[in-house]
Amino acid sequence: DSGSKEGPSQEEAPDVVEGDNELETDEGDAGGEKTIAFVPKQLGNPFFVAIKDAMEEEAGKEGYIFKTNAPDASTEVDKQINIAEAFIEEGVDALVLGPTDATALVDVINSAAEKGIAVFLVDSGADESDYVSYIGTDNYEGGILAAEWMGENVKGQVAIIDGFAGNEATTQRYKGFMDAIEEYPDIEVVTSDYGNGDLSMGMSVAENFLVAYPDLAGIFAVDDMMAIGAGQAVEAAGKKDSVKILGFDGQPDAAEKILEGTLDATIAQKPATMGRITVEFITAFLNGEKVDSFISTGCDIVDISNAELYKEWQ
Amino acid sequence: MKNQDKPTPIVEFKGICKAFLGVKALDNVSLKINKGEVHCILGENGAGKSTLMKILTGVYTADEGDIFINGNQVDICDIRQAQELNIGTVFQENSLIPHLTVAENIFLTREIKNSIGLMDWNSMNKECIEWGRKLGVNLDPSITVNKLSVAEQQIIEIVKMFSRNPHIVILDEPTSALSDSEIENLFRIVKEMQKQGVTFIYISHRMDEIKTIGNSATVLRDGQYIATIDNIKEIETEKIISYIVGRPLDEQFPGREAEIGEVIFEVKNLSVPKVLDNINLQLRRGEVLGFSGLMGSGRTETAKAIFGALKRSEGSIYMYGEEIDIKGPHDAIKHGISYLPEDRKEEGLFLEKDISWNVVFSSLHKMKRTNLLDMKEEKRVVEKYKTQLDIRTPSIRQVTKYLSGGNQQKVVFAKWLYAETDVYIFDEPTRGIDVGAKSEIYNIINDLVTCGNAVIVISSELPEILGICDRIAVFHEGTIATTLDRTGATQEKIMHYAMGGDISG
Amino acid sequence: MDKTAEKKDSIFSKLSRVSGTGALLPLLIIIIFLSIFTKSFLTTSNIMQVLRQAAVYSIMATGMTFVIITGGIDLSQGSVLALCCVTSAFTINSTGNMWLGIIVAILTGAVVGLVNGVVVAYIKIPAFIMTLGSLYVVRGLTLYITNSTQVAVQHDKFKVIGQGFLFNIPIPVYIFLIVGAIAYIILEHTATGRYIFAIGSNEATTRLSGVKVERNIIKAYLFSGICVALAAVVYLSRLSAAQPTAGQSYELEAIAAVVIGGTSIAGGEGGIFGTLVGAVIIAIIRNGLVLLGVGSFFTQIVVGLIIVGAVSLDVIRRRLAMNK
Amino acid sequence: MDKTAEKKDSIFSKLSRVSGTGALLPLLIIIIFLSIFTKSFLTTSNIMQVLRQAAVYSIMATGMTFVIITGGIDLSQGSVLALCCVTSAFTINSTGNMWLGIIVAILTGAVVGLVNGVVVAYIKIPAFIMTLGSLYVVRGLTLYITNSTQVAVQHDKFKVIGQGFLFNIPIPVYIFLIVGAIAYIILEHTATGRYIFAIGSNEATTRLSGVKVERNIIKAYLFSGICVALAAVVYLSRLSAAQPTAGQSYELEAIAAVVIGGTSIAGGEGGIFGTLVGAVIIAIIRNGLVLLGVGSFFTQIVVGLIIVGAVSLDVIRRRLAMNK
Ligand SMILES: Nc1ncnc2c1ncn2[C@@H]1O[C@H](COP(=O)(O)OP(=O)(O)OP(=O)(O)O)[C@@H](O)[C@H]1O
Ligand SMILES: Nc1ncnc2c1ncn2[C@@H]1O[C@H](COP(=O)(O)OP(=O)(O)OP(=O)(O)O)[C@@H](O)[C@H]1O
Ligand SMILES: [Mg+2]
Ligand SMILES: [Mg+2]
Repeated sequence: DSGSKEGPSQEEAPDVVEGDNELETDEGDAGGEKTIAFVPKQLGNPFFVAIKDAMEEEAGKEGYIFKTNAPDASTEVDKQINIAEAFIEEGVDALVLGPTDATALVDVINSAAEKGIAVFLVDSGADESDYVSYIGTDNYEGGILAAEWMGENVKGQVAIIDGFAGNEATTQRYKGFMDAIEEYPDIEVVTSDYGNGDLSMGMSVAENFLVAYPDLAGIFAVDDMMAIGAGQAVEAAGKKDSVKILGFDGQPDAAEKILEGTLDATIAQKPATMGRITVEFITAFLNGEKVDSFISTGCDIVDISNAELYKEWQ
Repeated sequence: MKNQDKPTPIVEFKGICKAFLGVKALDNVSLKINKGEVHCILGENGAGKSTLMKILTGVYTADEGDIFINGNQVDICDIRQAQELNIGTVFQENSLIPHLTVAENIFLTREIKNSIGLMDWNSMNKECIEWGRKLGVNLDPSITVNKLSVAEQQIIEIVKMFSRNPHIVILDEPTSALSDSEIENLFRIVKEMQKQGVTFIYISHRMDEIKTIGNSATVLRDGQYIATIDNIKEIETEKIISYIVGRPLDEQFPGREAEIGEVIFEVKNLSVPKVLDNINLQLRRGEVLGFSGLMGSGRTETAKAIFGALKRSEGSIYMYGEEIDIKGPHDAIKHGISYLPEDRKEEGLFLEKDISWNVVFSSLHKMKRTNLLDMKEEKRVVEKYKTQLDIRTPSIRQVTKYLSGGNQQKVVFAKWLYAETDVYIFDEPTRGIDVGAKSEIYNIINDLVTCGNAVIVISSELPEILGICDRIAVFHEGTIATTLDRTGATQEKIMHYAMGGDISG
Repeated sequence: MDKTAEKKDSIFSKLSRVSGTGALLPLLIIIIFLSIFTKSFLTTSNIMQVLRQAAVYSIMATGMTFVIITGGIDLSQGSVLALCCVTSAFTINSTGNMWLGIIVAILTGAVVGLVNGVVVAYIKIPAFIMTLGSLYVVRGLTLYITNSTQVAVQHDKFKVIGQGFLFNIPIPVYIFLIVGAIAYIILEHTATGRYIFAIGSNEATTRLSGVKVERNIIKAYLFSGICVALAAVVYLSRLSAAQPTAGQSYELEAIAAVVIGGTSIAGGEGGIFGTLVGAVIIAIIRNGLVLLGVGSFFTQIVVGLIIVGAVSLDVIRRRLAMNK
Repeated sequence: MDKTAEKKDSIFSKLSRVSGTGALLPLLIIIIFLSIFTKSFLTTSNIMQVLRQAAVYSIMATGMTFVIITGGIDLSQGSVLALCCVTSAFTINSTGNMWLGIIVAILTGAVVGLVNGVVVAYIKIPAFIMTLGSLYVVRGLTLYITNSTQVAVQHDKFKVIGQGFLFNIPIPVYIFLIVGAIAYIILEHTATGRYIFAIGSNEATTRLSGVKVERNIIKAYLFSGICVALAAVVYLSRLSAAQPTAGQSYELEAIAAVVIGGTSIAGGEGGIFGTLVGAVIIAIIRNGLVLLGVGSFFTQIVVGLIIVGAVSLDVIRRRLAMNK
């Protein structure tokens, strides 16, 4: 679906550039610095914090004022809109969103663009709207990658620990995995349950899986937190050798666990890269340069062979 | 005793039975009430009087038996049906809504509405004031009732009931919180309405009232019908009491031989802003000191201020000549002062807890072995008080809310007796208590002073004050107007000082 | 001159008797603070935005006020918000008729409210428990019927409800003022309102006065359900998409608005005016903290402190008034 | 023979007087149901697992029971769990001493409990409000000090607490039984316990009986904080990592366990035994529904229904007993 987004935003690009010019005169008058505001889904998740930290560091280097605020939970779509609206009201120069909902954020994106604010999306996309660029991972592709790893390394029964019910990103991973796993007749997906992105719940869910399916050969957790939990459950049950565990995100903690052997692999995203590229794009765009409307920062498979590299967010 | 040729009674109960948790509150009770009478229902605490009335008003449904109104059998399943039958009630328990105003309470469920269906406050307030005037009281219709004293609330309840123009009126101990003048007022209205053909069912433990207002009476004991008295004014009080308690009662105020000793307790310059002003008093070993006065004269406040339950702005308290520091009830108890509150349900008891729990509660340190409570000791102590105070209950594990008023009061007494303090303050100790239990309570008080303790009794019943106290402090608007000796005190003298008469008069 | 003084006094004392005026003080302090320390807070457009943001919470809180005044609580509000959004979105998408969507939302809210009310009133289990149960059941149901994916709404006019303006004032503001006004009239000027207060004040004596207690308890929960449905309509229209996970823990914000507004959590006391002020306070704080550039962790800390602070202020004020 | 009958009767009647036996019936029904319809439920290893999963909740719920019996509530528990995990993890990582970590966790829980208790007891704001405020403040603080990243614990022996076994029984099970037993003794066999019941039953009478009400309210919240800290130690040891977002809405589960166990949400009545049964019921349901292969949306629906069902059953049972 990334393809469909490219068209419209390129068409709208001239509009935004006009707005941009206005802003530059503003800046000239005030003689001050430019402001970047970042509104992720939430800041209770290290993944988003990694994006924020990278963005903040990069913005500092480039001399921007960097502001951030987020809803308490990624389900609070309206609060994210409220925060975005406050930043728009304040007249920031660039607004970076990690949309909690692809549809709901469209109007805010458009109204920001209307006021001449350059809108960038990171990590999650949005429906057709006037944003400049989307920098993220294709979660569906990531799911396919996960299925490929599973197909090549595991035979038999596989269970899935899903994220928060209704979460778009994890749902895409789930779908990608399910669609691609069909190709591997040796694998039977026997069950799935929600672990809400929580370490402890991931652990409990895995424990229950192990009882219900004694012959289980693999677990795919759609994020690393739950994968770490599942890894501990498997270790405690003494099934470390018979059950393979695959996570998603590429957290430093997960890399550690892979090195320790409690996790087998994870699909890494690159939040730090996302953050840095976003700031680079903002600078380019504000300088009147043209930027791509979609950049995939890509997914990698992390296993024992390359885990050392991922002890820092990539 | 019954007359066959009388007209059909306005209310008739036939074979009413009602049991709670195996306790037979009413056992095959039948009685008739004639139109236009004031019919008293008499009996000890727990005899089933209130229960019978609650069956008539649909609060409870009878297990067995029928009710007839004007000769027609009726089936009253809820209070609204009783209201439709023009039965008006003042319940024993307060039944006003604390956060609503006087007018809102009086007009609850029959609000006056304006043309677009909204509440018409003006009309309601006006009518409210009018009803108050009819009953001889000044009402502020827009004040919330939780700001009123118990007595004022009781009056509002009576106004509320009369304003519904009932044909049958049930008054369940309406005077327990009223002063003499207010009682007089109430009786005036009752007589007036009686002339208009209204029938009254009247419940009270005060014999003088029954003689004054009643025409006929029915006596219940232990849920059973005992007797009907057709003309109450002609029968001696002793006879009525013997029906009620099932035996002749020797003396209402038993005498005592307590030796009055040295001063053991003293209060100096006690003041609470806006409520109490410079209260001074002394209490001797073996003495019963009475607090008399009108409603709201500050007797309860004095007691609570001494006990540390009310913050005092000034004043010092001495025990055996030494000043003691009372910051809260725990200090008071530690120094040997106890206080039995006037509202036993709200301040004296844990209604949801059993007898045993309540009795030992203030003295848990006494039944500790190591750091844990000694349950055997608890049982022994409570059984002892059960026997000593004759608490009538199937078991000390009975939840106190299911006890009758008198027995509840005895539980609170047991709690403070077990605390074994030197000075006891009893606030309205016999409010709502039957004649039999009253004299038992007087006996408890006598025993206490005989053992060398000192007691303060707060009471609104003048005969009681005169009957049991050695000295009487008369309160007037937050001060002690005078202190009278038992020998020189009369009802008239007390009233004179209580109403603010000067010392010389 | 004397007379005018008297009149002023009586107006003032009348005003101070309206429940909820206690919350005006913290509101004022916060507004002054933000006006001084941020440049964009006191602009018309920002104020309008804040009011629009307050709409969803204040409509929910209006319903919550009824329930809390009866001495109950409605923990299911957040879940019901999501369910109403979803049923409404389905209806609009399948029929293309936004009015039908609104009606279905209201019916959904009413049904859950009715069930809550009937169980609380007749089985007499504590409201906290019943609505905690509904919180789980309704959320599970919502996830189940959507298979936990969001439902985008395809209807252009429907957006107007949440996003449109009338005379430069956002439409949600009208909606919350109208709902508030109706609730105020019901509570203060009808018999039902008095019964709702009476039940919270003392249920047993209310029954002894001949009030049909059960029926009025049910009415309060029904009203809460309907308010949530109206909030859901505004929410859905603003977002154009129904997420089955929407509204989680919004009941806590609604409760916070109610108590900041001076309604007693024990029932029997309170009012709508305070609730609206409370909802606006919360919205302003959230907005103000963004404008102040405070990070989102601090937002949580400050929101928590304000909840406790506002209620403490109210409690202390009353205690002082008592001692006067 | 007659005598034995009498004795049995008295044991039975004594047992039925222990608060919480009402919850044994639903527990039994659920166990029988699951034993019939799944093959793996009634295996030792599964039962042990369920008990271990119940540990964290039941320790929290034990503390919650104290607070609820005083007539209060502690909504901050979930947030405090996270804070305790984090402070403990920091301590263990920086000192390498697990005992120090445990002490710091307990101190953290105690401090928050103390603050909750002092404000509730002295300023007399409703517990619901105070702890709702703490919920936000503590969470914000936790996110702030961790910058919202998790803290992995580097300590091998520490793991034993949450993951180890003793005589084939998981260590967390011992912990929750010991905490439960201590709490039971405090509540039923000490003066403090009686005072806690008394405060929830009738605060005015309690005060007039010479009890220092404030001090005992504070004790209850303090105990709740300490229980949460102990739960946090188990939790942290089990996961070997402290997440700043841990424990969200765990307070609701704890409350659910308490009320399923027959403690009255209005205060004054209840007990620890029921709470432990309640926590086990919830853990069994979550486990059982997975074994049954039921989707997780249904888990929420079933948990909701069980909460309402268990309490309704209890209420109805009592009402029938009254009419007997
Ligand atoms: N709701 C109830 N549940 C259980 N027992 C009750 C209940 N109400 C009354 N009883 C019991 O029924 C009996 C009769 O009580 P009732 O209140 O009718 O007495 P009464 O004659 O009005 O006494 P008093 O003079 O103290 O008011 C008592 O033993 C009382 O304990
Ligand atoms: N909670 C309260 N709020 C406001 N006023 C009160 C309160 N309690 C008592 N008062 C007022 O204080 C005054 C004295 O109180 P109170 O009626 O208890 O005195 P009393 O002499 O003990 O009379 P009583 O016979 O009623 O016990 C009265 O005017 C009463 O209305
Ligand atoms: Mg009675
Ligand atoms: Mg008094």
